[in-house]
Amino acid sequence: MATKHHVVTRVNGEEVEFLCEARHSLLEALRETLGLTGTKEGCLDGNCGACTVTLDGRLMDSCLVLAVEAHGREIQTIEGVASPQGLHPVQQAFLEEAALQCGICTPGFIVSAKALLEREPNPTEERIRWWLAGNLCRCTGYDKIVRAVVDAAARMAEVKG
Amino acid sequence: MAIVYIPALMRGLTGGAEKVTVPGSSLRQVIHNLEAVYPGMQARLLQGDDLSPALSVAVDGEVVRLGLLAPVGEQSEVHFLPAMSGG
Amino acid sequence: MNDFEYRAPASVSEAVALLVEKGERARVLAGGTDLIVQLRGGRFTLDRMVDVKGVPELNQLRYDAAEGLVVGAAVPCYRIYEDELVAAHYPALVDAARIIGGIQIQGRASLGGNLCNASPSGDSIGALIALEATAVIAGPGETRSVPVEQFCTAPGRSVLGPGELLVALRLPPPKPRSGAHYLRFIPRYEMDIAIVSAGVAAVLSPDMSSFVSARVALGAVAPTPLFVTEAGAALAGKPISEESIALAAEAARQAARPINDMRGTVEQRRHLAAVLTTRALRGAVARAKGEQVNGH
Amino acid sequence: MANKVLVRQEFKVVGTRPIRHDGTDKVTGRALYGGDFSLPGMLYGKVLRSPHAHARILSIDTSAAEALPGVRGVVTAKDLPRPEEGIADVGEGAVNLRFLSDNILASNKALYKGHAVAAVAAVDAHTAEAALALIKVDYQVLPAVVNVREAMKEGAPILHESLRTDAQGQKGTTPTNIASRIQFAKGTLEQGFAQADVVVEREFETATVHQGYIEPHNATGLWSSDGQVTIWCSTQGAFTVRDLVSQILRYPVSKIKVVPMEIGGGFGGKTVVYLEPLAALLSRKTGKPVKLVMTRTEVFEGTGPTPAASMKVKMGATREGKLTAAEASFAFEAGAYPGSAVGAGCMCAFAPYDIEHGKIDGYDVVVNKPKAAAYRAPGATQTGFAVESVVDELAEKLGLDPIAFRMKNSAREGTRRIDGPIFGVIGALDCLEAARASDHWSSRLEGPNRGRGVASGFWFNIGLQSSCTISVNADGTVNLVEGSADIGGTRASIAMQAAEVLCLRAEEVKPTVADTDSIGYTQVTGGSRTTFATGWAAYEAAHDVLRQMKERVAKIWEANPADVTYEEGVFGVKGDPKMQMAFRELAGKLNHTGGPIVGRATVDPKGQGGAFATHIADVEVDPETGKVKVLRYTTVQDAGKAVHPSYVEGQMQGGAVQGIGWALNEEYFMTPGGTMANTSFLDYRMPTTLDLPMIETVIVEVANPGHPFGVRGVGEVPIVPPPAALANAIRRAVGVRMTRLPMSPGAILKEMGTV
Repeated sequence: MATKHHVVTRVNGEEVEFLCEARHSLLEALRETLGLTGTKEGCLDGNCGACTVTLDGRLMDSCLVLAVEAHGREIQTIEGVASPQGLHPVQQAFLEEAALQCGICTPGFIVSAKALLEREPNPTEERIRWWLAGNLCRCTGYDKIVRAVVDAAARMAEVKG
Repeated sequence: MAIVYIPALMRGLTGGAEKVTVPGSSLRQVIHNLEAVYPGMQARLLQGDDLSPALSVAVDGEVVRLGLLAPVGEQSEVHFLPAMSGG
Repeated sequence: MNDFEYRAPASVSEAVALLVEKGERARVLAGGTDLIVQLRGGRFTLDRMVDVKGVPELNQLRYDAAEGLVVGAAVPCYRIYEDELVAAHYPALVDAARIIGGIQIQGRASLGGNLCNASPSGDSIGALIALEATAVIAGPGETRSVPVEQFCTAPGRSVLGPGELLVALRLPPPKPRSGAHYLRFIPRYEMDIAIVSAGVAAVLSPDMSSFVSARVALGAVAPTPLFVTEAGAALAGKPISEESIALAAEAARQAARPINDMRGTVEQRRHLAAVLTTRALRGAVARAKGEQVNGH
Repeated sequence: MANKVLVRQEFKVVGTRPIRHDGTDKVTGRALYGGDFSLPGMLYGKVLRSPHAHARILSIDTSAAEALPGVRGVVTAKDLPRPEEGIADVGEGAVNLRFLSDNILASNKALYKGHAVAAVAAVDAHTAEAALALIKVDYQVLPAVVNVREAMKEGAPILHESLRTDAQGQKGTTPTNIASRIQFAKGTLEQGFAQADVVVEREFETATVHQGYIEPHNATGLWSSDGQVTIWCSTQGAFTVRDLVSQILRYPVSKIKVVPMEIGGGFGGKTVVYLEPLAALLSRKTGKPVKLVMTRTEVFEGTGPTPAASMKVKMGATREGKLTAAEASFAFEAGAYPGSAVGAGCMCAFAPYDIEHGKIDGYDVVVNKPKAAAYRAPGATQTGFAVESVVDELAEKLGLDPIAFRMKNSAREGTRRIDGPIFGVIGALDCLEAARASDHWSSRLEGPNRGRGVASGFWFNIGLQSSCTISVNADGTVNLVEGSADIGGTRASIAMQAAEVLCLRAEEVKPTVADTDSIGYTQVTGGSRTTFATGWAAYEAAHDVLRQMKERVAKIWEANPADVTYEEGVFGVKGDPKMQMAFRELAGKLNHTGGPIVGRATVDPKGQGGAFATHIADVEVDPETGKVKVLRYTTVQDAGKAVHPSYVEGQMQGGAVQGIGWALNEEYFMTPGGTMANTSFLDYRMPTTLDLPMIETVIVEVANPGHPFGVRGVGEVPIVPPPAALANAIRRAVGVRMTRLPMSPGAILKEMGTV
């Protein structure tokens, strides 16, 4: 049997422990071990962004991170974006702008867009497109996604007052 | 009489005619009557007792899904087209 | 993918010891954006993965006007382009760091890893060569330095010997009246591999009318990133003009010895070598003159 | 950057933009896609695939794999029943059963690199993968043919010894790769060309491209001890999966239940089966549930892309700009087994135009590539690229405005197509008019190396079977159950049609996509049929609810059911304005006035109406690199009636962008030996956010008389115009006429004579 690593990490604000093999990706650990299937698998080589999460606040393709590397770190996934009070403005904007069709890329886009708006509250269209280039969507042609991010920025500005 | 448009590669059987008129109030009757006038046609259109699955039939411009049961009107146009699928 | 042993040393010596022990069967993990993909794709198997992100020397990013820049081998791209000093003094490095993958890759991929992957099209390598970077290598023997243009020896191969580890990249301080620019050509606008790339640095005369010297590096036109000394030589002492730039571009075209593959043809790559050299030189000159130039 | 809807008929719910019912689950990560599904004790499967494009399989030895600890079972083609030659009609046209079965697991020959040869179930995916390497397959490698023109030549390697050309029912006599030949002819071609003052004839090629859905194929199968089989998967059609699995495994449909999970894109590529029969077989063998998920490379190499095509088009027109004749020959790569979309491609090719004399030849040709599957308006994009390029060149030669030229020759109600039938009410001309009136067309495009192109496209749309039930809740809302996989918001567009009938808000109709045990037969989500046909089923089921509700009101009021009215959500009785009962009030009384009410409907409608689109593209070409930048893009399309305009726009934008990707950069880059060299999204270059401008939309509404709300399918036609629109724009930008897809930077440089 392969050696198992004991990983202690924080996922969406809560401490989590799991066992993994060295070859397991963070994506596998999230989906298979922790049951957090909101993070999607699209390509397994870092070219689609469907598995985007943040690791210590940085966007990552979780398929390109080893699960064992998560030890002592802080992970945020799509499951942690909404709060008991309701949807995050980015999520609400995606709904209202019809910025999703099949929805498989949507968690990745939302995690990426949220990270952008937390750093840059008022990005230009060009900046939004640059930031989201690592997330592929095959359904929408991106138009409504870009609009949703612009819309979400406005909503977040409003909340901040 | 229904007006039957003959698929281009079957026009050898109709002496080159693009369309022919035959009686019949269902597709089954139309094909049966077509065979009577232009022998060999049935073998090209049917597989066993049914319409060849490679074909679809349009009656008056609309693809019909009833196969040989499809009703054919007195002045109807009948077209045999390749079966189609969508994405 | 076969399982392997994962180790995360805290020092260079510990890392080297772990590498020496397993030889070819051990690999270094920094960002992993090439390594993990290759491993998963069955390109190779290994017994041990040595995660060097916990080694302080590999995480340093330090600029000093006298010493220049030290980039730890595991420093991810975003730290390069978010660093104000780097942006001010080494904009060509930022050109490269900004276009490696998308934002997710840039959160992890390092220039050191990009160099060790030794791909002919590695985006940071052309910029590093133009900027006269040297690779600082630790190993079982003496620590040694190798100019980046000598680092790659074949596709996927480098001068790193058994147990050796790339610790950092050292870039000399930019010379007065110098400018550098890195450009690549890709069919899309992001998330792509260079069909051809060009990294260029130029030093201008005090009156800004002629080239004192220039360094031109090309990517994806040979088995390794190519340092085109002929192009630099063609510019030395020449007036700053389209004619001079054309001479360098022609030298770049001549030096290119590309192949046909799914990304481009020989003819296209030779042509692009000249086009990109031209454009990168224009950008380098503009930067030397203090003008703003966009990355790509 | 406008999105316009040219509304002609208003409704209360239909035509509004409510939030989709499944939206919250999909923005929170809670929605369960096929890959997210798991069962206790589940095993993981992996598929061994042929490394050769064409090879005889001499033997397969699975013993070492079976002996690997953790491996629970291995299957090969020997585990599949051997079907007699037979044809199955699964609403997707003809499917030869033997071919179908062989594509699941190769029996005698591997016919493409990536062809499944064996499958393993093990305790985890890594073990299953390790086991693949232990399966010994003895191959006799054969010469491969991976190009349609080569495959048609005398002496080409033959894929199927038994294959004979079917020429509209007449079988050939010698082995061939040309599976079928079709022809359409109308009028007298010679006469038509004799009338022409200008004739343009050109040859075109398009590369193999993939649908590129982000979610890889997946399936989980459970073969229970009582013989019941359940399959959970991401599919465009649960009933189609049931039919195909039944036919491949020779197992009764009644013993197979298919549970459609959420689906992460399909575009036609998930209308067929790959892993589903394997999941069932492996589960039968191991007694455990088994899940398989493809890698991206497997998706590219082992699932159906869209055919590459080799095409020739000749068209003539008078000096005044009237098209007189059109002739075309279209040869499509079917992949390893017959059945490309060449028929549809032929029929769509000249459909936007009224042409008196025409002839179209089509060839369906097998090559050593994965069996082609449907991709959005299957066949129409290839032929549309060729025809719309020639139309553009004719306009150019005649010195006519490209939209005016198209309008002068536009198909309209009563136009007889070259394939024979006459068009009913269509919006071809309306789209051209709207394009001409658009902000985009009237804007000026200035600057060097810039050009504007226009192109039209047509797709038939399809009808087919759908079922729907609606049950009334005591609080006055309803639950709607249907069987159409929701890939892009169809729960909403279907529920809205029921809401319209019932005078409810969209939110008061709660839609569920059910499994094959729980709803009547429903065809695939494809062919732009779902909002049209399943929406129609919902409309009928809602009327069934209303009929029963009226009967109940009549019973309560002791009135004649025929006198009961329903307006604005309130039941009444003719001639007695005092008698009123709201829908919600009645809903609360159902259980003690005669029991619950469930409406039901099944439909198999014709009259789906065709869909036309016209696109306008502005590009700038970098003359030094050949790179095309799309500066501005507008799609104009006849939606009949846009039920949920946001999702209609989404279809238009997404389809256009897939077409842009197809046009500019996407291709299967094949080695001569038949290996796809670019099996990752890194080198299979689908458009990213940065490659595109906003995609402007103009929805035209020419009501389809064949649908209660005038709906036409919208999903497919938007992929048709982009390649030609961009080629025409590139022509105006830098003077070259691109006749091959993709129009990649290297190809443009070459055409410009730069390299």
